[in-house]
Amino acid sequence: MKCRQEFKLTEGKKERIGVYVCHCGGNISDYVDVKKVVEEIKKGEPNAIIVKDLMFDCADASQSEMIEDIKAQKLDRVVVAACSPKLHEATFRNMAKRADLNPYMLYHADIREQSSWAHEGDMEGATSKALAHVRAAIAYVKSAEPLEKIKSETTHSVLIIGGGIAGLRAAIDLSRMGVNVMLVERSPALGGHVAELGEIYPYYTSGPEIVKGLVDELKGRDNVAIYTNATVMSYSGYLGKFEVKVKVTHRQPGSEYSEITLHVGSIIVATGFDTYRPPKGEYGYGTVKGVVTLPDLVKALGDGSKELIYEGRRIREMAFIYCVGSRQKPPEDGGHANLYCSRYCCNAATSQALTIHRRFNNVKIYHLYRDMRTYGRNELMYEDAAKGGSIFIRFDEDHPPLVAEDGDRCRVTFWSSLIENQPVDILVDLVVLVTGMEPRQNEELNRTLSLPAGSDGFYKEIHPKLRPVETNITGVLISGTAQAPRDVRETLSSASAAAAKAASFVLKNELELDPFVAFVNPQACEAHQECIKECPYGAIELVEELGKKARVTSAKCKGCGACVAVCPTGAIQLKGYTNMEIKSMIEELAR
Amino acid sequence: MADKPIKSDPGFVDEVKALGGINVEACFNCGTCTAVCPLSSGASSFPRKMITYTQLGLKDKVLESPDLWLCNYCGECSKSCPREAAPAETMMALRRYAISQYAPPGFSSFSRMIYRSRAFAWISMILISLIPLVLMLGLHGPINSSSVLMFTFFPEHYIDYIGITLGVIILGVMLYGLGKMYYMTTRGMSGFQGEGHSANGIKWLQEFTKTLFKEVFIQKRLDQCNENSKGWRERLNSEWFTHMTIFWGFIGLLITTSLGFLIPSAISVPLTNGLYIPVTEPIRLLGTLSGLLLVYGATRAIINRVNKSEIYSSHTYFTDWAFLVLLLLAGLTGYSLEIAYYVNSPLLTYALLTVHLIVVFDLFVVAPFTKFAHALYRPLAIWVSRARQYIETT
Amino acid sequence: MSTHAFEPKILVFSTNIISDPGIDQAGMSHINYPSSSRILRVPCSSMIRPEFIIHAFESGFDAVFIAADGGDCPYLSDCSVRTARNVQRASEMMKENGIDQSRLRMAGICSVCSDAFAKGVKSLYDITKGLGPVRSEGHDRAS
Amino acid sequence: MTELPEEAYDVLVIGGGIAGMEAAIDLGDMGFKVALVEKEPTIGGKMLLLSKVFPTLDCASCISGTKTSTVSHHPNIRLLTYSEVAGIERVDSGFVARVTEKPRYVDASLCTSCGECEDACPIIVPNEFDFGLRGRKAIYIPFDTAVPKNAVLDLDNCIYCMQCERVCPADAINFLQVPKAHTLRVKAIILAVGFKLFQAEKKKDYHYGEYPNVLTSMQMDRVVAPTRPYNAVIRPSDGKEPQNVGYVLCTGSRDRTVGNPRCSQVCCMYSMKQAQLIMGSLPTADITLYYMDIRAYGKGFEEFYRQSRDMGVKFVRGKVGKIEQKPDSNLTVYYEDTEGSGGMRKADHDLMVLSVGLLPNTEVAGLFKNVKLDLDEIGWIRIMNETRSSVQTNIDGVFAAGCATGPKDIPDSVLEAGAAASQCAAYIRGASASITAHEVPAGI
Repeated sequence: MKCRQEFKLTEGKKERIGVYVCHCGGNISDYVDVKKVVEEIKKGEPNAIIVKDLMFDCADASQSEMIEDIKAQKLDRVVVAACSPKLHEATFRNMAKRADLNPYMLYHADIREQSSWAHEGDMEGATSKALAHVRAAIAYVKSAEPLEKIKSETTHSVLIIGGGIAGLRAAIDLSRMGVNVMLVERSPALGGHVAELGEIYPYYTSGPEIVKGLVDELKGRDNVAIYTNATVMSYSGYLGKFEVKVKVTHRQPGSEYSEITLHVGSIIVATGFDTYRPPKGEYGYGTVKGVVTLPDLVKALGDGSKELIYEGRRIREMAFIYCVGSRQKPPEDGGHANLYCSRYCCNAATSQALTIHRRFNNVKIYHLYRDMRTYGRNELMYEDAAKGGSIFIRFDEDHPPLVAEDGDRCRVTFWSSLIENQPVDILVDLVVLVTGMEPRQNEELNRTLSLPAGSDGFYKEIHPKLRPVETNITGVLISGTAQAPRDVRETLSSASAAAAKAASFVLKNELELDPFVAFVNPQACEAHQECIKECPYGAIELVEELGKKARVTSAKCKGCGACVAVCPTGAIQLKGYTNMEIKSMIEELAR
Repeated sequence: MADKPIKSDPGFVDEVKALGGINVEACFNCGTCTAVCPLSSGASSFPRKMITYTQLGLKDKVLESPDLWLCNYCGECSKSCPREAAPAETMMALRRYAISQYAPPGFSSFSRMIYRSRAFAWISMILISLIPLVLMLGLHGPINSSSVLMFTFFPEHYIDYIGITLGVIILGVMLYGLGKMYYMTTRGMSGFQGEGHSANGIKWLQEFTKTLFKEVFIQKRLDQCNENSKGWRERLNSEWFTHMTIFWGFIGLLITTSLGFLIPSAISVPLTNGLYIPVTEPIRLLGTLSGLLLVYGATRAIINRVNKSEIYSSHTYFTDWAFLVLLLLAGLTGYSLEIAYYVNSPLLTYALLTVHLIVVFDLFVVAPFTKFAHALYRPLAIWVSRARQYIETT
Repeated sequence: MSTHAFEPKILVFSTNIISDPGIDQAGMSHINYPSSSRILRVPCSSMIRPEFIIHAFESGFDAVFIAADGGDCPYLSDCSVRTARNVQRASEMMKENGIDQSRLRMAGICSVCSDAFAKGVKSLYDITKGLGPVRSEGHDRAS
Repeated sequence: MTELPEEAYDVLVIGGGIAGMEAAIDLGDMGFKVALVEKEPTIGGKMLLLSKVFPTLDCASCISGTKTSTVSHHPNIRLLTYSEVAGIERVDSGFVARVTEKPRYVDASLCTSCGECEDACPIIVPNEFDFGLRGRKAIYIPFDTAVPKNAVLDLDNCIYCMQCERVCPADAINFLQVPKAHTLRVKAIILAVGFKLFQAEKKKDYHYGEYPNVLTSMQMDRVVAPTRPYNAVIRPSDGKEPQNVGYVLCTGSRDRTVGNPRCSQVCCMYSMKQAQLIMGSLPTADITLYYMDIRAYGKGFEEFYRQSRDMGVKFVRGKVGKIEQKPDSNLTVYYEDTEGSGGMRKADHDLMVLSVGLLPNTEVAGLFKNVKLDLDEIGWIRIMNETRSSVQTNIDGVFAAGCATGPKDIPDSVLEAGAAASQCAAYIRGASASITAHEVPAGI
């Protein structure tokens, strides 16, 4: 990583500051005595070469005037006191650029939203506040350093971990964008769980067909490398430059495996989910004959026979029990419980019911559910299943159904609040437990990547709405069911979204990041390592060569400054918000 | 959960569907039907719970519930059902089911068959009609073609004998049904059967008379269904009014006919001579007016059904038609008979008499299995339901 | 200095993305709050060093208001926890220096939480007014 | 109408809501030139108007606010607000879109959003951004967090009193503005046209629009938002603080009587969210949700549902049959407590909120002139092959994201926008640039 940061030495030189106070056509000057502010600055600030009040700072003419001033007066620092920086900071930074002034040598002080408008009728108060803000801005630019966006070369390739539909979809997108893709799959075949599914409503297509469709799109693309039987061993580096070691097990006898090293700019984790396995005895699973899980049923439906037969038993009546392994009560005894809803199961179960109704005559299915969560248009599927011979009965968390053997059939006793919890017995040939999704048991990989997981055990994004595919490790992205339970379409969406983010990292050969990152003053650092503990992004490390000093990897730093607050010696600081800058601003604001 | 589990009958839904619960499976138990029902109250839950019972195959719960009969089939529920599950139809189908189940063993399957098979229904109607026809062909007296001698053609006491025999059978069937219904709807309810029964005797009687007056005589519940039509004009056009005309017309005719049986000397002697009864004679007048009401009501009801103007009449079964059509026919043939009699057209009179008697015969034979059955079951159900409420609140 | 003429100076730490827009919003809605407040923005409230807060009191501020990100922080989901911990540390330092700890307040201010901000600053203003200038406290005697 | 010279972009994004903004930013960040067209005078869509958003209860404007400002300052994004797409034609392998920019009668480059004009204007009309809960002037800044933050003059309601022109310190008012016709040549299109709310008037038994204290959920979201119209949680009829609020879930969803049998996906969650927010501002208030199934299916949703119950939000399983108004403007709801003993029940509330469902913006199909955009039975944009791609429409090079293809919550919309950006980029790159084979280690 080459950081093109240049520090100009400004010591000994006299700052040449331009200050522009805006009237905003009266919006400011009605309650802030702009003329007085200008006079006070002129009086008290000898380094302010130019102090002007303008009707509209943001007007084109005013900007041109500022550019002229900067060039003619060789101004090296500018303060603009106007409206909220949210509105025009970018405008004035651009102006500075056009005047060949480093845009970070400009400070935009707010004297409208936070002065004139906030203190109407209090001209004195508003004026003194505005004046303080302008003085603080001057103090800031005095100690400001020119900053450049951090530029970093990136490797033009992305590693995708997991060859299920999420991994495949992300690979297609990236490959078509011209990004090199390396896909690592642990098992011998691609497709993950979807490859095992039968017909999926409402798509009217089977799992293997879905996988084939995606694999076909990848075939013949010369910038994609797929490694099956491969696992990630270790990784190092940062956004733009990750180095990942992968162990590939060979199919041919002889050499058992080989280890390869991949260099990638970003990593997409698409490792999928595990199906919930009910413990022995949960709703008679493993103890009552004829109690199976939904995936078992799906496999049994795959053979295309005319009659529904399961392990020699002709099925005429069956019961689905929902929320097995999902929406469980919080464990009092600290035992294992999945509190979350697995999202896909209601839809998956009703879809299988529809398949059964369509393929076999006169099969009755009792659906014992807690809330039917056939969201969106899946509601139609629920309706169709009901009309096709499915009976839906709601049961309460506190009264789960009981499953027992009854001759060669199963007897299910349930209590439904819809009929005042009177117990009802139904005799069925098969009980299907609609099992949910669980986070993939993948300890080795989790140790290697050290990605944070949420309370539900799935990988955690930084923010579900702002940064939905990014993790605490900049450049490592998550997608698909590794992040949360999802259906096929939603999984494809999140995979493509991760691909977009990865592409934005690696498409350009050079990454541009905001310059507001942490840096360490080695003289002051005493290796307390508080900052390392504080940083959630792993951007800080202790470097032995420098004599045990902390060092920041700018590409990993997000610029929150959490490390700044905890450093006992003040050695670690944030560019653009240095301790010096802040302290001098505080002093001016207090005047 | 100490209760013994109820057994579910997985075939019940199909049975109800065959009886007209056209879309019962579509229901997702949201309760809108109950919420909009003008008659549902905190104590009686329908139609939603009835539908849930049906979906779950809990037929005994259905038969045990008097609530089934509280419904007046106004159609509000079907109009507002978000799944278009037509709850009103299911309620209707469940009543058909109940009628068949309350009937004595042999009649039970007969009634199920006439609901389920249109062909069977037609054939049985024809066969039933053959009985009076054969009887008339075999028993009729001399045919006087010069002047109308009705009771020479078919002696009145024959009519009485046949009528009484038929009446006893029908009454038996109905009493059986009522008894079974009473048994099913009240079992498990303390205070109805076994101990404490007699203790509430007077209260029961009070409730019974209340029921009789409110629900049978003025049919307050049905009027509630038309709660939006408060003006007299609307009332006259309402279902309630149609129903009242049919009801009172029928009762009126029942009374006149019964009086004819009970005091034959008062009427039959002058009748034998044909022309001696003046139209103003009270019983005669009652008969005429009742007939008018009946013809009016039946016609209106049929028009409603033909127009399918309202949801409540948009799904109609053979048995629904049968009762209405027979009612109308009975009325029309009755009046035609009188006209033929007055214009002194002997052959026409004899023919119309035959037809009239066949229609009336049919009407009585099928009564326990058609919509007429509700005339017996509904008041009982309302009474039981009131009594239940009383028990629950005390 | 007579106490009734005393105008407490309040330093407000705001954050670029979350609370500063909230404070802007107060101005836009013309909700008034004490004009003796001064606003200093940082990227995230978790970067505020306790030392900054002490420095504020040393420089003459009578109170410090931390307009924290709360749960909306774009950098850290546990931003409030970290900020609160730092504020706690600052509070302890204030105690050591003999500064009344009620001069320091932290509140989560979202990007449209103008009411909460104005109320928070006003009540801090009132409290500080009762306490008198910071220079009258032990801190001055200690230094 | 001023005809402007043709401009070329890589991608045209139609719709400046959260999905459109996200897609535009993603593409812009990848280096593509994007034109973003929004028909309202401001971007941010419906999300920007919301209070806090589930399941994390972060404030909507904190999230979409960063997006709106990114969009407005992004070097690769050309933003056209108050502009409507008049027609799109497929030309060669790309598209030519004609976009009409409506006159604001305010020079956006001069306007400083000071609000003087707004204060001077004598005309008050209902404010569409507050869903009619309060008024706005004929010349107005749509709302405080609007981007771009410029005044706009609604000529339909203007009486030409010229007060605004007189008071504007920047001389930005210009009555002589005319519509501008933009012609945009683009390689691909992303449709992010969002949704319409179900018109609650159609559910006659709930008497929305007739009873003052029956609100829609969108209005309620404004009432509880920090930028709320009344600056307090109060009910409209008499300004009283509601103490007993009821929510009718599935208003206009899962309901064949109004022609929408589908579930709207978000109503359960936003209703619970509002319940929690109301409890926050009115701790003594009772909140009851009348529901059929609680669809808390997303990440963290079930936990949110449990939290709502723990907070004391009442959940009654039963759809409300009808609402009646009492003389004191309180409301009686009729429902069946399907989990209780059954039977018709009545409950009194002083405020009822209808959790209205989401319906499609079907006009989008009419934008395409020489190609036909495929919609599904309800009118949402149909995705060609959902098991292959979640965003590809039936027209090559046209992608759809967010609620344009069906109701969706914000996290899903954001993800889908990212997906659309990704596949759009893949489409453009795959179509134009030849993919150079990079040296890759041998695979299978």
